[in-house]
Amino acid sequence: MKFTKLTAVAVAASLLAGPTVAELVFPSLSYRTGPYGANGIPFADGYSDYFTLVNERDGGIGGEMTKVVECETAYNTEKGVECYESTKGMGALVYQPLSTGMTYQLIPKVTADDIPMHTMGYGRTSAANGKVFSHVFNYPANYWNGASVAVNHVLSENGGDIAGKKIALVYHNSAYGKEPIRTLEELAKKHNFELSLLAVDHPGQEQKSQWLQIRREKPDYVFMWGWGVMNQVAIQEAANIRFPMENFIGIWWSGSENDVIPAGDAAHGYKALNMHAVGNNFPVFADIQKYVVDAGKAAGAGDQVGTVLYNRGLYAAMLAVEAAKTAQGIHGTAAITSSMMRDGMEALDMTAAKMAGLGMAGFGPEFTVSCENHGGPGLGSVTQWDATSKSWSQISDFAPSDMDVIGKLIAEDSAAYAAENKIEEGCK
Amino acid sequence: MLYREAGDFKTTYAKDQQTFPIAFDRWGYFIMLALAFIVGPMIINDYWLNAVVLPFLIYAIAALGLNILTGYCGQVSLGTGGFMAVGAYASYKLMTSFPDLSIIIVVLLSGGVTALVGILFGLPSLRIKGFYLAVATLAAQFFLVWLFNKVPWFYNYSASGQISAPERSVFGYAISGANALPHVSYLFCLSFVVVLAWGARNLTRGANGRKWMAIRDMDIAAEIIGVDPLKTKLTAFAVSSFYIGISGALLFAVYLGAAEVGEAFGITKSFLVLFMIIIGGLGSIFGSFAGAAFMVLMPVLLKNIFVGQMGWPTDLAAHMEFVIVGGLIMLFLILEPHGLAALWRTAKEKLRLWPFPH
Amino acid sequence: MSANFYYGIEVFLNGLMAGVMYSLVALGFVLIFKASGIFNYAQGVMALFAALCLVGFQSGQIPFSHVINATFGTDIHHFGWHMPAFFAIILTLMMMILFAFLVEKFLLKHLVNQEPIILFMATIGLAYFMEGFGDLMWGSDIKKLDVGIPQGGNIWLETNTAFLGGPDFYGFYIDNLDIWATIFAAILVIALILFSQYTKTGRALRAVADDHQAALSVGISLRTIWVIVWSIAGFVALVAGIMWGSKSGVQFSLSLIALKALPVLMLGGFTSIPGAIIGGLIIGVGEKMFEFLIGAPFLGGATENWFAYMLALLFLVFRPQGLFGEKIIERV
Amino acid sequence: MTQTQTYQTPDGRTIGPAVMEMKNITLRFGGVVAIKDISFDIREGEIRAIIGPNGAGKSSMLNVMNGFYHPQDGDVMFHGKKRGPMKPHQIAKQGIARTFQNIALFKGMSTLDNIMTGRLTHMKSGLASQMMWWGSAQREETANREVVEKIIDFLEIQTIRKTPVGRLPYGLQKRVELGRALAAEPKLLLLDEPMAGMNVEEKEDMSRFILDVNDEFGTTIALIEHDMGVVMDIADRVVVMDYGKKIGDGTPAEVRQDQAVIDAYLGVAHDE
Repeated sequence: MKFTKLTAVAVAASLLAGPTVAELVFPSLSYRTGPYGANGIPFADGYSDYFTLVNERDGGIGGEMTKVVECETAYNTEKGVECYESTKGMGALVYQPLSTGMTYQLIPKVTADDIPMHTMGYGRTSAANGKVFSHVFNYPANYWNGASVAVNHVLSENGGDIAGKKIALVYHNSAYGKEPIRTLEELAKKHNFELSLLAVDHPGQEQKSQWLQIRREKPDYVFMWGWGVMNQVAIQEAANIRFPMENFIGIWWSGSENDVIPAGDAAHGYKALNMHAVGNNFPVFADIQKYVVDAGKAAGAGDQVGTVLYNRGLYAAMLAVEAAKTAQGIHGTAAITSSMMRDGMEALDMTAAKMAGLGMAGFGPEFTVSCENHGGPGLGSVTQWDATSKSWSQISDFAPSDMDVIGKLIAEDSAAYAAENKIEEGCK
Repeated sequence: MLYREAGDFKTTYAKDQQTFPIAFDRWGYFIMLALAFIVGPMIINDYWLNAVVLPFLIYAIAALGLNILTGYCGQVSLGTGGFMAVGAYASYKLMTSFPDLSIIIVVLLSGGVTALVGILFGLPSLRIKGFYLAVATLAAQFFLVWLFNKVPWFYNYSASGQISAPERSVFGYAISGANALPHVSYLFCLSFVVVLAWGARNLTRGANGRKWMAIRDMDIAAEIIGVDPLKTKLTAFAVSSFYIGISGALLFAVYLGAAEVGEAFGITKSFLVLFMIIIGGLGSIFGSFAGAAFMVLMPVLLKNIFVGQMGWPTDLAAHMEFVIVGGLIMLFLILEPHGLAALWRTAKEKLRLWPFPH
Repeated sequence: MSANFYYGIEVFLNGLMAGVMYSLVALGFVLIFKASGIFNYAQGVMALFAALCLVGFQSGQIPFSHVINATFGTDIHHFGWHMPAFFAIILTLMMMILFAFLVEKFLLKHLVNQEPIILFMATIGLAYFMEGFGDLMWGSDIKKLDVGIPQGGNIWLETNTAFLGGPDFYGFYIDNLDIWATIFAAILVIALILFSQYTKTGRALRAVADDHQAALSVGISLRTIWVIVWSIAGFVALVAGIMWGSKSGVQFSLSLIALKALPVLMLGGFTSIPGAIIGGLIIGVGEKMFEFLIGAPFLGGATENWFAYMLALLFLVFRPQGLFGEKIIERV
Repeated sequence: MTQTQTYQTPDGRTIGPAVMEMKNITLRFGGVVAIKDISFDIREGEIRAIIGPNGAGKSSMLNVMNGFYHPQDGDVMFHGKKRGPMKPHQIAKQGIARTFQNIALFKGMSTLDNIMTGRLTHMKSGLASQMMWWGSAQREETANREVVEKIIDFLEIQTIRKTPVGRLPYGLQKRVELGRALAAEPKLLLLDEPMAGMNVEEKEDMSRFILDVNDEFGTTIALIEHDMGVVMDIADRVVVMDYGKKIGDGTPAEVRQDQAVIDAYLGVAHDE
């Protein structure tokens, strides 16, 4: 076994022009092609640009240079496996698989290989329970938080009372799209609003039926768990039936420039959730311009800087770097291993001061991670699209979600997983 | 003369009917098997096993299945993805509801279940033919995917429709779940491949194979000389689905470990497997393997060349992959319309004369 | 009459409209299959490619800029002009004709007299190639397509029919885009019919469709015919691309609209232009009504995809020759 | 003229009772009448020819005999039993084999495999045993292979055993098709224009084979030809059809005398 492991490293390294051992390797399982490529590009750019920045500006993390190994998955789980296998031997510190499907199949693998995985705003929600999912982290917020944040936003708009209101959920008819349903049903009971579910089949270019139904039923609010082409079509159709855009709220994967621009002015006022800041008026962007883009070291064309998904990639990278620093602190060595990285992530503490120090004050919520809670506090914000200035703006600060509802669900689901796979809960 | 047929006479019909009438082929085959089983696990590393060899083996089974239906019986099907899904979900339900059931039994049963579903969706083939049937099988594809997505019972009511394979083992070695050893899973799949390929070969060279090919070549004449079209076509659908179901079960349980129906068993799967058998060669066991190898290996190789060696941006590399794979497919068809299997045959013709070209 | 009854009618109307959109895609398949017996898997990708070119020309994007930038480290993206839709369309048409020519020269020419399955496979290869090529040429980001076709519910119709169904009926909703699609489809079909009836090439086309050998024997060059047919199919693809593109923006997924056309083909037959239209309408109405009456209320929705195929399947089981084919008498 | 008692032919073959009787067969396609109220019988061991100009309805008659077409009126009796509504493949299993006017071989398969398909009605082994190539399956395969090899020797096509039939010349393909029909060891063998499009030698070969088949295996044969020539020499009895009607029936000698026949062929000739 040992022998083959070594050859694995050797071969993989030779295959992908492997790094010198001293570097901190952050694989990026990006998808710049395929049906969702348009969304994958900015995230991947942001993710690797931040590491480039760290190298150029700070000379790496605690003196250790970072290296981003990018591997194209085209959002296809089988390519994902190939990418994981080809990169894990290279001293990968943390995986960011960017696909719920891949997350599910990597959960057992990373646990066995002792490599942490960060699924930010996607993946298996119940992984928030670190006592079961020791190597999986999904801070700062997950889908169920998202659902609750959306409801809270509606509550705040209606003075805390939405009894008898109608809320429709338009969702991508897949595992991802079905995630919020349980939570929303619970919340519907709690706040007794009326919930109606409209499934849209992949890829979702034809949504006439769903939007005619919405036009008939006249819900007060429409939530959307959409992905890819479904988003653009949904927003266009909503505009077509003249549904009030400010009552149309999408999850963070339905809230990028890509989703609203094709609809043009019609999309004005459309809202989407987010777990980090939008726009590029943060000091860090000046650095990126200076050290990365102008230096011609940008991962992409550089035209994505400041877009929602670019920022998400940036944010994910920043959290990874901070976790790495924490890990270095804990273990007193700069050259950390994946297992040390896991400890770092579990002990991560994002304070306002830290973010300010990075020129990213208020870029994301304040939160701390613990073994019991890999999911963070589940804070989320609401952003709104301005079609005239073609920009998103954050219209609420990072608000908490209804954890006493969600916590219960997380406990249930993780317990089920633990039972199915004979894991006894506990902290390392 | 490296490769010789001459002076290789048969004294009994039984001998003449064997799979490799030519001694050279026969020994080559046995040596290959030995290598695959004994040397393979030693030299192949985890990366190649998990990322390339496992999918190759599993898709080879699917290709065998589809080739039986399309290549031998002439019924073009685009329902492969759906049938693989049946296999996968059957195995998941079996694994979770009977934890003590041996994984081997589970896989075989999954194949059986798929066979039944296959027969059901094979019924229209009696009246619908050619491309119309191909499109008709898409009904199976879309319906099955929708069903597994819609009915929570299939994924044990988990919050998201994902199914994850629990750990199961053979002779104490885990072949699914977190602690599965690549080499064990490899041998596990390899055994299935060998047995199933051998079975396919026997089926296609015997009475059944002739029935299938008769239907393929001229269904009316076949019926008049006493071939029951319905029975024959349904047998083809059943056997083919059995193979495809097994590959689906292995894909889920051994290779992916977790799956979501729309994502893992979507329409693209159906096309992928169809590409495999057409590139490899319709109506050829070897072709099924060649095609699977081509479709699995080619992207990985190209990626490693472009990204690994030439250091291109991954997206350009991926686009280039499409261009090249597409180009190659067209090139092959122009050079040899009947697939890699036919190319191989011509190569052998040449080899027979080597090193003395006339 | 209750509001629901009128909503039923509304769904029916929208079904018709959706059907037209499907027919637009199906037409391309039919044209090529009729003239060359090729089941052109690449039709969807052609629509995507056409739309990509259109947008590219319109916004003055520099082709292959990504590749150039990657290889030479340059940073070029746009010519900096904005081309009027009309010229862009003309340019795109030329592209499609060039494409047809190249396909014939480098692919079909070498595959004359091959079995259908081989030709089908060739178009699969072509589809792969075009997917990658299109992305290399124009990049894989989502682009807004706007050639000035109005979108959104038709207010006139809405306000003037609102009185029908009482208070909770808001009048018939029909998307202007769909109305335009219908008009274009109508023009397209009429043009095609006129072309095939009254022009020499058109008659040649039909001759080839009826009997290759005969056509060849009277000296019609199959190769020119193929170029022409593929060009026309390219044009149809462009129209489909524009219609679907303005719904969803131009992106990879546009190539998936082909899947929406297949049940239409089963129903209408691979060789009949009217079949493509009627089939499209039946599928459109069928799937929308099913979703409205049964799918959404009882089956949890999203039934359209498979229902379209089931509908076509059932239809074929009872009438294997399709909508417009004659009864097949088998002989030996 | 349907005699029931067996009798000896001049060349010493025994002609038994009727194997198949056609009773007042009428077949229509839509409005077109292909066969109009025709009756005749085929007796065990004889060579029965059905002749007539093109479009006389001969092939349709053959298709009725092996159940590919179902007549609107009339009965088909096989071994004295009235035949109910049956599918062609069931009828084949009853022991009726045939060849086709324009060859219907299985292009993708070798000569050997094509002829082996003729044995399918005799092979019973199950899927499982075939999959494992064990016991019954392999025994069956070998046994039937022996039968087929006899036929191959009989038809003198040993050299093309493994050749894909697509590559064979027309004459040989006809022979292979005959082989495929013989392989079924039929009680009644139907030949649809076995000599159509052949040159003189090929025709002579073919008629020799037909006679030998009838001689050595005692196979009852019904064959269709549109030119009288060769047929008259090999047939025991001849049915003459024209425009879907039976215009003559009897020994070649009798038929040659028949005025209606002469008209149909020589006299008031109509374009073929």
